[in-house]
Amino acid sequence: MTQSGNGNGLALAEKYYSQYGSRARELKAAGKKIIGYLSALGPVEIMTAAGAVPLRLKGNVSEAITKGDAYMETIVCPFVRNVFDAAIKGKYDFLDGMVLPHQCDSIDRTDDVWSDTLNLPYWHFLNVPHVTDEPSIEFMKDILRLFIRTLEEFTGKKISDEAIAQAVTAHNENRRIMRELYALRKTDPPLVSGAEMMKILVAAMSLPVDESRALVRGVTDEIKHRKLPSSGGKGPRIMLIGDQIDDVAIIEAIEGTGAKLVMDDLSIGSKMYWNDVEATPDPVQGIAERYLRKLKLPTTFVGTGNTYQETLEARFGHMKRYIEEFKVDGAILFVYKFCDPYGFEVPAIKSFIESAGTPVLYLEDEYSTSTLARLKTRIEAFLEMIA
Amino acid sequence: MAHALGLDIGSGYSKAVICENGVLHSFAVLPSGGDYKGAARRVTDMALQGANLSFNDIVRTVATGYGSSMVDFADHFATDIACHAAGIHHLFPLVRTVIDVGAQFSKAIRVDEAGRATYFLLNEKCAGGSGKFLQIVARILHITIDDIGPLSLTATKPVEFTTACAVFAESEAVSRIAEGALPADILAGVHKAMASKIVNLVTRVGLMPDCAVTGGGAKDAGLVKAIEAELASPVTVADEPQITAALGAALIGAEQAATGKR
Amino acid sequence: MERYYAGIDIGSTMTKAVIVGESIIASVIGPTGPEHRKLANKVMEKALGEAGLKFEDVTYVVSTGYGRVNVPFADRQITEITCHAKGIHSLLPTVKTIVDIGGQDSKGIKIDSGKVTSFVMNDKCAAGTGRFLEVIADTLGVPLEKLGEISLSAECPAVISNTCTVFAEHEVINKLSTGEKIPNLIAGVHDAVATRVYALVKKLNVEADIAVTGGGAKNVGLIKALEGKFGCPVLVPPEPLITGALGAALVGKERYEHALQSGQTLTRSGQGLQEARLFS
Amino acid sequence: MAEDKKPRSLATQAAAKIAKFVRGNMSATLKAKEEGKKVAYAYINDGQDEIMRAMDIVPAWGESFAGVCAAKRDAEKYLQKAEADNFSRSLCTYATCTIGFDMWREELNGQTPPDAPWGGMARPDMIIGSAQQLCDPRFKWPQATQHYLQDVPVFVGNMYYPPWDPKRDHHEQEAIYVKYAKAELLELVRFCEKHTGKKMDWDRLAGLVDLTEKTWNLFIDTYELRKAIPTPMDTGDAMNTMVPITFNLATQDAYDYYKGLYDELIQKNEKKQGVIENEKYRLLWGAGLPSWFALGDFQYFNDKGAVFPAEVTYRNAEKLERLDLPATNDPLERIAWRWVRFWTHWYDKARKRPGSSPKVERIIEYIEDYKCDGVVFHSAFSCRSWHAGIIHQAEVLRKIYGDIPILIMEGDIVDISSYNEVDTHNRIDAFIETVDAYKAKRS
Ligand SMILES: Nc1ncnc2c1ncn2[C@@H]1O[C@H](COP(=O)(O)OP(=O)(O)O)[C@@H](O)[C@H]1O
Ligand SMILES: Nc1ncnc2c1ncn2[C@@H]1O[C@H](COP(=O)(O)OP(=O)(O)O)[C@@H](O)[C@H]1O
Ligand code: SF4
Ligand code: SF4
Ligand code: SF4
Repeated sequence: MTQSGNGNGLALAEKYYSQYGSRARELKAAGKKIIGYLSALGPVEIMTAAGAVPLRLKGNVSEAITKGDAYMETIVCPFVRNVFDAAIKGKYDFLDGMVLPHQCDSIDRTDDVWSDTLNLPYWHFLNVPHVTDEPSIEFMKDILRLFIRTLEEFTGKKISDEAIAQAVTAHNENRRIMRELYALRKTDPPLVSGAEMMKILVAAMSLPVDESRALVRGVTDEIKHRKLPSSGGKGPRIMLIGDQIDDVAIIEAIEGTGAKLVMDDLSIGSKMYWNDVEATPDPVQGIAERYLRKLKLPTTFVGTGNTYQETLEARFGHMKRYIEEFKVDGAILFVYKFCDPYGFEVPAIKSFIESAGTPVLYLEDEYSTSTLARLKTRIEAFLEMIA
Repeated sequence: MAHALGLDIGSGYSKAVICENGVLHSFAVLPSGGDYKGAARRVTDMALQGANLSFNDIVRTVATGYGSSMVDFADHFATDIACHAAGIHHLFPLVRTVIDVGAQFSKAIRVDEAGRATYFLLNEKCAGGSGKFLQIVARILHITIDDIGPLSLTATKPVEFTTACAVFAESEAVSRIAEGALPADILAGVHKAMASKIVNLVTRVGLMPDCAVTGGGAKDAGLVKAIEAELASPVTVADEPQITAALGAALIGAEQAATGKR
Repeated sequence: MERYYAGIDIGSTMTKAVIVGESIIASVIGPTGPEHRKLANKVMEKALGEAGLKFEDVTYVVSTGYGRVNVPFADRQITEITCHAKGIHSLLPTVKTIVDIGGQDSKGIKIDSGKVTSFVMNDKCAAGTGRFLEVIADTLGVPLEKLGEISLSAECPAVISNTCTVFAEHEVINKLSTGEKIPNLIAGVHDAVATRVYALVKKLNVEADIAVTGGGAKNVGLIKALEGKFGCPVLVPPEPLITGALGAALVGKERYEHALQSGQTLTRSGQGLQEARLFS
Repeated sequence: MAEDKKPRSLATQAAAKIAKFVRGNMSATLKAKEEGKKVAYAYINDGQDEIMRAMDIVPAWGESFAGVCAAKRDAEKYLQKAEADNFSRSLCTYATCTIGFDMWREELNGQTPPDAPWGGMARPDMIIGSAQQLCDPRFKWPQATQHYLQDVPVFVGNMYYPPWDPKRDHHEQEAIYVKYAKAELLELVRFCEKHTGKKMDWDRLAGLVDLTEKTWNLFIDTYELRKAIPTPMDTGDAMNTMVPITFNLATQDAYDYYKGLYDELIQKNEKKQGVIENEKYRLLWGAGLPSWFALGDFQYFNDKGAVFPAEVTYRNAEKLERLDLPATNDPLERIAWRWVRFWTHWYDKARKRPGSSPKVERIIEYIEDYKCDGVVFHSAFSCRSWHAGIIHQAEVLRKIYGDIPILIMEGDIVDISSYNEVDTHNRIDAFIETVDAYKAKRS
């Protein structure tokens, strides 16, 4: 167990952020099985129940892709390419296995590139559907059960329903505590900066659930005791929307101008923490529903509304609620190039949020700091515009 | 004496080689400068002068390269891939992998024991990782192309170059300078970025020793060193790497003349 | 006593300085070299000379443009988006849409009473930027300033299909050597740039009047091509290059005077020109 | 656009008839209103053809529309329209081209934009997408379209097949996938019933399923005639003759079309009439949708003595006997099985060769059956579905099959902006030389 609650939570988050995966490496040395996964669709409850340590993989935005392009086309989304590049350069050489959820074409179509190149002992492609109707829930349960079975074969241990139920409780608790921390961003100025928050989020996704919970608990306690500065709430309050943004570089570009990042709709952030798994008699049912229906990713088709407006509300309504709760002045929609799921949503998201009176800056870019200089001008101009 | 003329009219440079019975007799190199037709004539005249010959002494002319279609006096046209393969095979028969760094494209070519290309890949659609990239950076640094190699070898801490775009390379170079980076370190950084792009191509065609670097880029000792480091294996460079394709063209011409092929 | 405000716009290609009092009293344009700081000084010194002022006479300095962070003597940095809006509004108050074609990027800016309401910037390659034109001018051996004029005599613009500047350059060379006429080529290049810029700016809800600023605005051929795309005439300020620098000076003036009125003083960078030179 | 596309001379009469087919499909959507029929935006290869046809729903194919725009080199205006509303250039250009067209038509209050190729497509009454394994745009595109056609109901079903995993027997998973696909097809039937006000005629559906299967068989029989040396038809033609199997499945017209093509090829083979007179090189089109604006490149290959007797692209059918489908009386279940097995029937074979994969196994089979000397891939930047993973396929192919010449061309399906004919032709020249070297070595 990591020590926390003794005032070093932020320092610990900083450490796990800057040495990403170091804790998993330690746990591996201590005999744990480490399973890497990509995207918010990785069912961590099941991996936890299997006794493994789930590690969400990230790349390195300040490192150029040098090896990966020999294996993977540049039309694959830059996030996936960067993580792959990091993986073949050995950043994750301690992994026992990986699970790739069917999130998007960039992941689906490179499944064999990953598995053949990395050649890990355990490999699983989790074929998550894109639709949320009843048959899809049934199917999701089927493929989750298959996933459970392959994990059992790999670890040689049965994964009981009780173990899954326990893992569900642990992850729900982890989410609840993270939401508590998020609540500290509602003040003006927010008690916790966007950059700090990013480091905590990243650190959390690299830890086993108990350690993540302890870390976030500790950090929250520390931050709660901060004093709100009497002045200084002047910069605009920003929400960041996107998929896998897991580095402070862009946040520092935002906050460097005096603006404050107060909320996100990121797949490593609120998307992950805003919806719990319901404790159902068959625990797989609750997990299937959470990942397919509650997790608001652009990779699931939602067509429940009778009118288009209702459909939009179902897809993006939560963002409007964030804007109210966190008093957001402007939103930045950051989409990676070659990302079809997000790319096709841009006009809809933009007009949906703008119709509520919140300006949106849309950025399309690489997973890299090399283009940040150009982005900065846009971000700054946007902030000047809404100031 | 049978003389064959090989012309490589590249987007950057025009090269002429005259071979006599399968042996290099003379050569010339000239910037193409946009006028491929004129450059082809001028570089031919230069090579003829160097060999003390007139055009009537040439039994066969083979042209290759980006602007080769402009050469109205050629008997035959060959692709630069085939010419690089033939040229390098003549110089170094053991070479199985050729890396050509030209002005616009970089290529990786696999060559068989008969000097024929069996597989090749090019960087496409983007001029990143090509000689152009370097030219642009050199211009910003106010140094001549010939100085790039020697200067970059004095680098102590290469600047991490993240931009792949030849045009934006310019602004990245500018900001690096503004940050106080030394020209040598910038060049070494560019070399490193280019080398990793080039080596990706090589990985894809499959590296088979021996490996040679050709084209104008091979004259750049810094780039060659970076490629070696990235490949983790040594490479061969000819004395005049830039004329490899022209040499290959001349050799193809000589062969065709010998076998009476039209 | 009259107050003076300076704006300095460090573009990727050109550095521009403007000093305003009640009106523009000096404006200077020079090339941007690799060493921004030194050049910023030179251009600033020249502008001061033109205005007959010393650096100490200037109340507030705002830097803008690509190299804005590299101006030690500036008191504040503001993006060129905001500055262009401000600058154009003071010159041509009826303008609602700005198209800025600079050396490294092109932008579209929607303004409402001098305030930015939305904007777009190109993010792809060098296509659709002034750099593209520079490269082509260089290739064709035509002075940059002559591009526009020459293109006006084109009979039928050549089609340039490559977007990548580097490849487009070779396409132009190729076409040249197959006998395509230079005016047609240049007109084709203008058309290609105008097409990219138009596609970019169209993302805004374009409203007349439209103004074109930046170096690209100095090119009559490009202006003509743009007018063709927009289907209406566009306005060009007398010296389109200085719009950003002028805007910067005006933003400085506005902020400073606003602060004065509310009884505050703005903190200054404290770096004089001398110090800056030592620094570089 | 100022630049005209080079006309390609087609080898078969059947291919020359395709323009009429495509035009017919487009005008059918415009005529549907008069005939009291519903028009649906539909997406190819979704396994939904029989259901739509059985409900008298007229499909309007965005992929066909965008392909025609591209072939006429007239897509740019639609792409720009979409780009203007923040659709990235890196997104599927079939989708963005069609969405651009939709946006324009809405601006004109439902009137077809001027100069729409071949009269354009009708405004749909519904959109029927499928979030199947094929690609993300198949469900994002319908959703994005609805942003402009807000009153048009959208259905998206999900049809998956078991993922390839060399270590795992897929047969045990097939049942799950079939059950799911069947359930999703039933959802589609319900959607169609709701929006047409008609009930499904299950016997008619069963009849159409039979017709489709007959067409699949005939299609493969026809294409296998291309094994002849010299080959009577190459990929240049097949990019045309794919239209009925892709857009007109479950119609008698499609069946009749292949009957005609079959007869034509038999005749050509009897006369030993090849695509080109002196067939020197036989190539396989290994993967990738073509650049519709550059179909002339096939002619260029032909001019160099190269033909393509086979292609992976648009070979959207298989001999039924090879799929070994379980017997069933339920037409939906039949479609589901056919759909799943179409993808998985390569798996067993691939598992037998260590390091292989189904995609590569398929390529090897075609290389051998059609006696090919080289493989050409086309990598289109805006479509990840077919084009991400090509490098890997080429690598695996070379690893397990040997040093067969491979060319990977880079381009796009619709977006002409990065195409360069001179470079492409140079590339082809050099490739032909490597094929020549390969052949010389093998003989
Ligand atoms: N002495 C040199 N040092 C470094 N680079 C050089 C030198 N000479 C030529 N080059 C590089 O080689 C490139 C031209 O190579 P070349 O093979 O002639 O190309 P092409 O055939 O495409 O014209 C130029 O872009 C330049 O960057
Ligand atoms: N006299 C001129 N005629 C035509 N174009 C010009 C002229 N002067 C400058 N330009 C163009 O303007 C560009 C520089 O514009 P500018 O707005 O100063 O850009 P930046 O701010 O990025 O330096 C150059 O790339 C060039 O294309
Ligand atoms: S950014 Fe888009 S393409 Fe990339 S992994 Fe996420 S959803 Fe997939
Ligand atoms: S990134 Fe640069 S070099 Fe590459 S295509 Fe664009 S302009 Fe050309
Ligand atoms: S398969 Fe490719 S081309 Fe077809 S719709 Fe999907 S992304 Fe577009």
